[in-house]
Amino acid sequence: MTARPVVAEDRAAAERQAAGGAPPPLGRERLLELYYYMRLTRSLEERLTNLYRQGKVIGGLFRSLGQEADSVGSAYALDRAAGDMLAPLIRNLGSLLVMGARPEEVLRQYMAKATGPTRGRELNVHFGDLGRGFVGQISHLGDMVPVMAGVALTFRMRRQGRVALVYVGDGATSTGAFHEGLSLAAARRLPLVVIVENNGWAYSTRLERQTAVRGLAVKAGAYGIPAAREDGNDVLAVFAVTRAAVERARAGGGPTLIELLTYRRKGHAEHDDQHYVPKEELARWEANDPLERYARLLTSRGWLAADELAAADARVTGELDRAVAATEGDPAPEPESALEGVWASPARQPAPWYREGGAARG
Amino acid sequence: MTARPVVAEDRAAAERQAAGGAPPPLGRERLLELYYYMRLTRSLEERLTNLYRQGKVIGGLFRSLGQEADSVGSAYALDRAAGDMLAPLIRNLGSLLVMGARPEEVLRQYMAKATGPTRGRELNVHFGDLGRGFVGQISHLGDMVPVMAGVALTFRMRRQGRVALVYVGDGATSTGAFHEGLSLAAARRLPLVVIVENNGWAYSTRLERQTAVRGLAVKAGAYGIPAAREDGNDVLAVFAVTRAAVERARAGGGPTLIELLTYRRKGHAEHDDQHYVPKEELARWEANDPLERYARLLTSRGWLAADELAAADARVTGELDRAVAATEGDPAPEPESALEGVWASPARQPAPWYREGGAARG
Amino acid sequence: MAEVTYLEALRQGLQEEMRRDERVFILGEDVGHYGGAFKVTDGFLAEFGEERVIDTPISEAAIVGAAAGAAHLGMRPVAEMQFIDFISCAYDMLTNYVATSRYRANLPCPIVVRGPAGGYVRGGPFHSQNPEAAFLHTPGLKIVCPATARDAKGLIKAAIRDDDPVLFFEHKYLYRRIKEQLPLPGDGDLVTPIGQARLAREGRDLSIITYSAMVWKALEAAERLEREDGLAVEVLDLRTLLPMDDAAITATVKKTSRVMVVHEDTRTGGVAGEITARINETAFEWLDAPVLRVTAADTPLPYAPALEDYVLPQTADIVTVARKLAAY
Amino acid sequence: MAEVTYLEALRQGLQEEMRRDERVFILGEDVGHYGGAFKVTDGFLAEFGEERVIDTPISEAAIVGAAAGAAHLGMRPVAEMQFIDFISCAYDMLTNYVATSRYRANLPCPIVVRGPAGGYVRGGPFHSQNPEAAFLHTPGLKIVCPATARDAKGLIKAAIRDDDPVLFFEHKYLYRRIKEQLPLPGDGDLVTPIGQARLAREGRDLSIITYSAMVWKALEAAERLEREDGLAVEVLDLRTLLPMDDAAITATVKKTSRVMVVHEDTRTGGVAGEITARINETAFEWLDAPVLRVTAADTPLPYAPALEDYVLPQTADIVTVARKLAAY
Ligand SMILES: Cc1ncc(C[n+]2csc(CCOP(=O)(O)OP(=O)(O)O)c2C)c(N)n1
Ligand SMILES: Cc1ncc(C[n+]2csc(CCOP(=O)(O)OP(=O)(O)O)c2C)c(N)n1
Ligand SMILES: [Mg+2]
Ligand SMILES: [Mg+2]
Repeated sequence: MTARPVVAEDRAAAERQAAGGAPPPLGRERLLELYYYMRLTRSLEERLTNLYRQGKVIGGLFRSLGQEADSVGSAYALDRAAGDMLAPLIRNLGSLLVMGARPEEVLRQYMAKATGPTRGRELNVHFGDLGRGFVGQISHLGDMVPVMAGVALTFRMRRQGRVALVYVGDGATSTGAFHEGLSLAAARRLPLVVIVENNGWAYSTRLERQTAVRGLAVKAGAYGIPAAREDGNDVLAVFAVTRAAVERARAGGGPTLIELLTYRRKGHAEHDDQHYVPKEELARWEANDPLERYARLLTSRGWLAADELAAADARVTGELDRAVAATEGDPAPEPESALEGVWASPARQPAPWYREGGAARG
Repeated sequence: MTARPVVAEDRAAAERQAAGGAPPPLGRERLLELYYYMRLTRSLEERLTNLYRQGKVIGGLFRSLGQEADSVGSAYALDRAAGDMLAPLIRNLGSLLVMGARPEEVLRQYMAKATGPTRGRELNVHFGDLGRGFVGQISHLGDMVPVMAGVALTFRMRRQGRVALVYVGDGATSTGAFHEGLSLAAARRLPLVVIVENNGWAYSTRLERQTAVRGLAVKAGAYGIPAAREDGNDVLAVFAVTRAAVERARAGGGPTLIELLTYRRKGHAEHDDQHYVPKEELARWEANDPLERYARLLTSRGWLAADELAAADARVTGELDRAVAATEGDPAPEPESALEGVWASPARQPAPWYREGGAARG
Repeated sequence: MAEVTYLEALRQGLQEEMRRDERVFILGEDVGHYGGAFKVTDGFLAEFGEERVIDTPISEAAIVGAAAGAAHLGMRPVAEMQFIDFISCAYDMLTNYVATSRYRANLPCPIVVRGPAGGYVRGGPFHSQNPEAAFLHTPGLKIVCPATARDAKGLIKAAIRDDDPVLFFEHKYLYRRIKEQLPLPGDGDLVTPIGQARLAREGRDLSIITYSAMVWKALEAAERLEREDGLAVEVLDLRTLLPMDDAAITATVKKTSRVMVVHEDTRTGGVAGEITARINETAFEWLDAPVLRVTAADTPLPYAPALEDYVLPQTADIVTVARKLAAY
Repeated sequence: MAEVTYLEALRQGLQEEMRRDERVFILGEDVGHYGGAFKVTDGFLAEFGEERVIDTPISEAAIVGAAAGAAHLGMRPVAEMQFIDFISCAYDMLTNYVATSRYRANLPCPIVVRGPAGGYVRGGPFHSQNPEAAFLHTPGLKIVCPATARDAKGLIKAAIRDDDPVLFFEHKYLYRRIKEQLPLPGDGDLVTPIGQARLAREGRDLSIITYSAMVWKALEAAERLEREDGLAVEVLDLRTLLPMDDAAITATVKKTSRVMVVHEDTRTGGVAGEITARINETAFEWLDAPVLRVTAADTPLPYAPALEDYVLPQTADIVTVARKLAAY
């Protein structure tokens, strides 16, 4: 597939729908909250880009520019009060924020601060908090699918009516772990929602070089579970399609695979100049920006006023100003803290004898 | 699924077709050859069972009773002269025989003889011969799919017009290796035919506990490749469906997934008493014996005479008498031969110093 | 007290923990309706039901991954590998996801992954493996290898209660060959602490450090050496490989000053190397002889009895090496 | 002659082999259109075409398995792991299928699996691993870890020509930091034999046995020890870990009688254990001191610079241990 035709259609459909004068699908407050999270995601990443250029972000920086609707809309469909949980990927900053991760945590994490959620041990959005309902991912693609199947299995064993959600990229659907995890979840009808973010690329590899299928929703058929395919740049559509799958899972209907069509507008990571991406393709997707689309929809339908959005923007700016100010000067972790917590017991590794009396330098 | 309904239908269809008075789909010689291989497979396994009871088969014994049509018919669809290749599974003795493996080799292998194809290193049908077009499998289910994708890739790179075929059980379709291998083959349209032998069970686990899908042919959709589903106990149908897939692959049409419906009439291995299998199910499938069905078809249609089949039976008996006699007394491998050929270079491992002057005993 | 096999002891341990703690559940291939390829969980489905004894698809990565997800939420999953050789299919999940989860994300991951390991049973290269060395190298995992019926029971119970992920390698040659008098189920709580070696036999002339099935070969060799050479051989059964009981290792080295390490696994890169390095670092001055190894030869494990017996370590090998060590 | 980086040397080696032998082809994630995450195969697609430079789906097991199938038929596949950390996903395929194929089925399997390993680059726990110890334990594989630009080129060429499967672990810290004068491409055939260590520095007072990026830290330490302590330190760069160059190891032990092993990988179960055991077995009587190890601490590798630097071995550690050894 080239990303264009499908999304163009979907977009047209969304705009037709908008023009139809339908009443707001969610209350004003929640419409605004969705907007707020999308804006927060984008602006936080922009701050991170600045910090990256200043050398304050230590490792790589992964952007979700243009995918904010997909992350925010899907996570927003979970019932946090009920204890639903998700496992994000590298580009699901928006999902984490919806689940309650704070910009300070993300900033500290990227800057490898002692005060960050992993105390400098892991990078970027690789962190979790069971209390708030998100599980820390690892880099190995696909592995979170079996793990979240286990989370869903536990929900079911305990008859808790909770739902687990996991993200995979188009690229990661080729992994064995994705297959094994989804296969297990489907065989046992576990309350698991799998979001396949089809953003057209896996690093530099286009979808059509990864697979012979045109869209990824068809993969659901191999597991005997329902599928959906949705415009990932339409936050309300993402919300609706995910909410339906979440409620089906909660009701005992088993897993759903949802393909969200979106686009990775930056390189794989900040160092990647995307020379392999056709300029027109980028331009087309820039014109389909999910945040702008949503703002336009909200104001053109009269669901929210422009100054309400501006106020949300200002709120984000203020929060991020404070968050950056509050974290930039935080301390790096103490070297010897690296020895703690490999096992529950023993709780601490002994320091190498040749390090006694302090860390080696150089 | 329970194995009954589908196969009953298929069987009825096959018999309808037979009754239609169609001319023989293959020449008499090849019809007889198919019969010969099925009989050879069954009788060889019966000999192995005897040897197993006498303690001469060292490890486990895996039977393909009732699945001979599936193995023989599918392998027979390859063009050996063109250099087509296959990778068998534990229950594909019939496929190996079709490719030219000799009963002596199989007997020596099961009895761990020095004269066997792996010189006592590997068990049962775990052996290969590139010259005759079969690749030695390992136990880890699914792994042969990527390997045969690589074989198919090579055929394509060399523009050789050769085709690779690989078997997986219903159980093995859950493995990550199956998914990754098929996904790669499909993405590159490699000349690979995947035979899924749905024999109702993976060890003690019924298909419906392994997966939420009713049949396994639907899995092809996930890879964007064509599928077929066939009565695995009808050797001519198996031949025809495989031949079509092989020729599509040869013509550049990429992989096909073929689900063959059959049934494992013995336990997983000889030690397994199948207590978990409903007796009626076994009886039903006994009545659907592929060898008897084929014999009935051949004679009732007048394609071959009963005495021609009896002659083939006698040929098999004679060959197996000679094969057993020729191999039973073969020597066990020399202990120190275990040290050879781990690497091409060094070609031999040094003996442990404490073994110099001979093998340790006790 | 009653005489039970290694396998029965293991069964009892699992069963007692499942009765004691409803967070404990079992998943794996054919563990339910069949009761496991070796019948370790025979009857469990009837007692505990389908929710706690789960027959999974053939997918080791998913089995381990799902166990991890459940463990995060406070469950105590016990995953069976039908043969331990198939743990290789979950290698990524175990070393990258499971082993690191506490360290990198403060996520407890108290799972047990257990299954039949080891050779001497004509199982060929893929039903005889000893995978401990592949995981010894992974901080965050624990590795347990019981040699006795008592420890099979005591260690499986400890493993299930442990807050860390434990790989539990049973030896299939021992399943039905080893018997021991053990308290009746419910009669006391037999728990073997993880991380502690056991002195299987005391001696002052030389030490054999070993674990799993090799403990029995070492004991056999020790008896022969006593009978034929008048040597008093100490046998240390490590029981846990990770974390390793350095104190027990150092103590036996200091006591005998002559040490050999015996394991069934292949030689190069095997566990004996690590033990040798630790002895070098902590008790070099006590050594009167080099630390010597008796191990499998460096080959895949062949199937034919003559080959398998040649590749695997035998009692006679231990005797030969012990004599050399004693004479050093 | 021209000055080339470690990465450029590797590129040249691959390129020369692809030009020399059309059976050589490359497969992996983003190796074609992107030229590889580190640009090792940049420009290869244009020169060799889509059939010989294959962008695969994200599926390490399939990449390695397909390479094996092609190798059986006489091809010479070179599979890239985008980061070597992802080789764990192909662990089963490598240890069970690839490593055993010659032994069990007389099937040659001459593949190369290569990729960037190692830390010191703030890559965190999943982009910094050193997986050699996980495979050292697998008879049938070869393991190569070049430290210099010359050997990056010479060993990749040898690996491709080798009739056995070779794991080729490049060190990403060295990619652009190490430069060396090498003959121009086409100007002679630079091939480094597999299985032979290299004396990176001669000395008579003590020996550092090491490989990959640690060679450079060892050399740095050696210079400092010469300058500050007047010690003549020998540095042995193993280059190949499997099969190991026992002759070179024994020779340096006999020469200096004081030995340390340095590796970047974690300590327990690491390669140093094996080396220590071999030295014990072959040259114990030559030792004047215990074999000591400098390695990473036993933790997943953390991301923050202060943590990473603390966990990984540093030049100062090597100096400290060398002094202890010299004074022993
Ligand atoms: C098992 C595995 N192999 C390789 C990688 C290296 N890698 C990281 S991201 C990536 C591309 C992912 O593409 P996709 O799944 O589409 O996610 P996207 O980046 O587009 O969100 C690759 C190959 C990895 N992380 N894990
Ligand atoms: C990766 C892996 N896991 C587990 C096993 C153990 N095992 C051997 S055969 C088998 C059942 C296979 O069922 P299926 O694929 O349907 O083949 P069948 O025996 O029915 O022909 C299992 C679980 C294995 N060989 N490989
Ligand atoms: Mg993508
Ligand atoms: Mg089956």
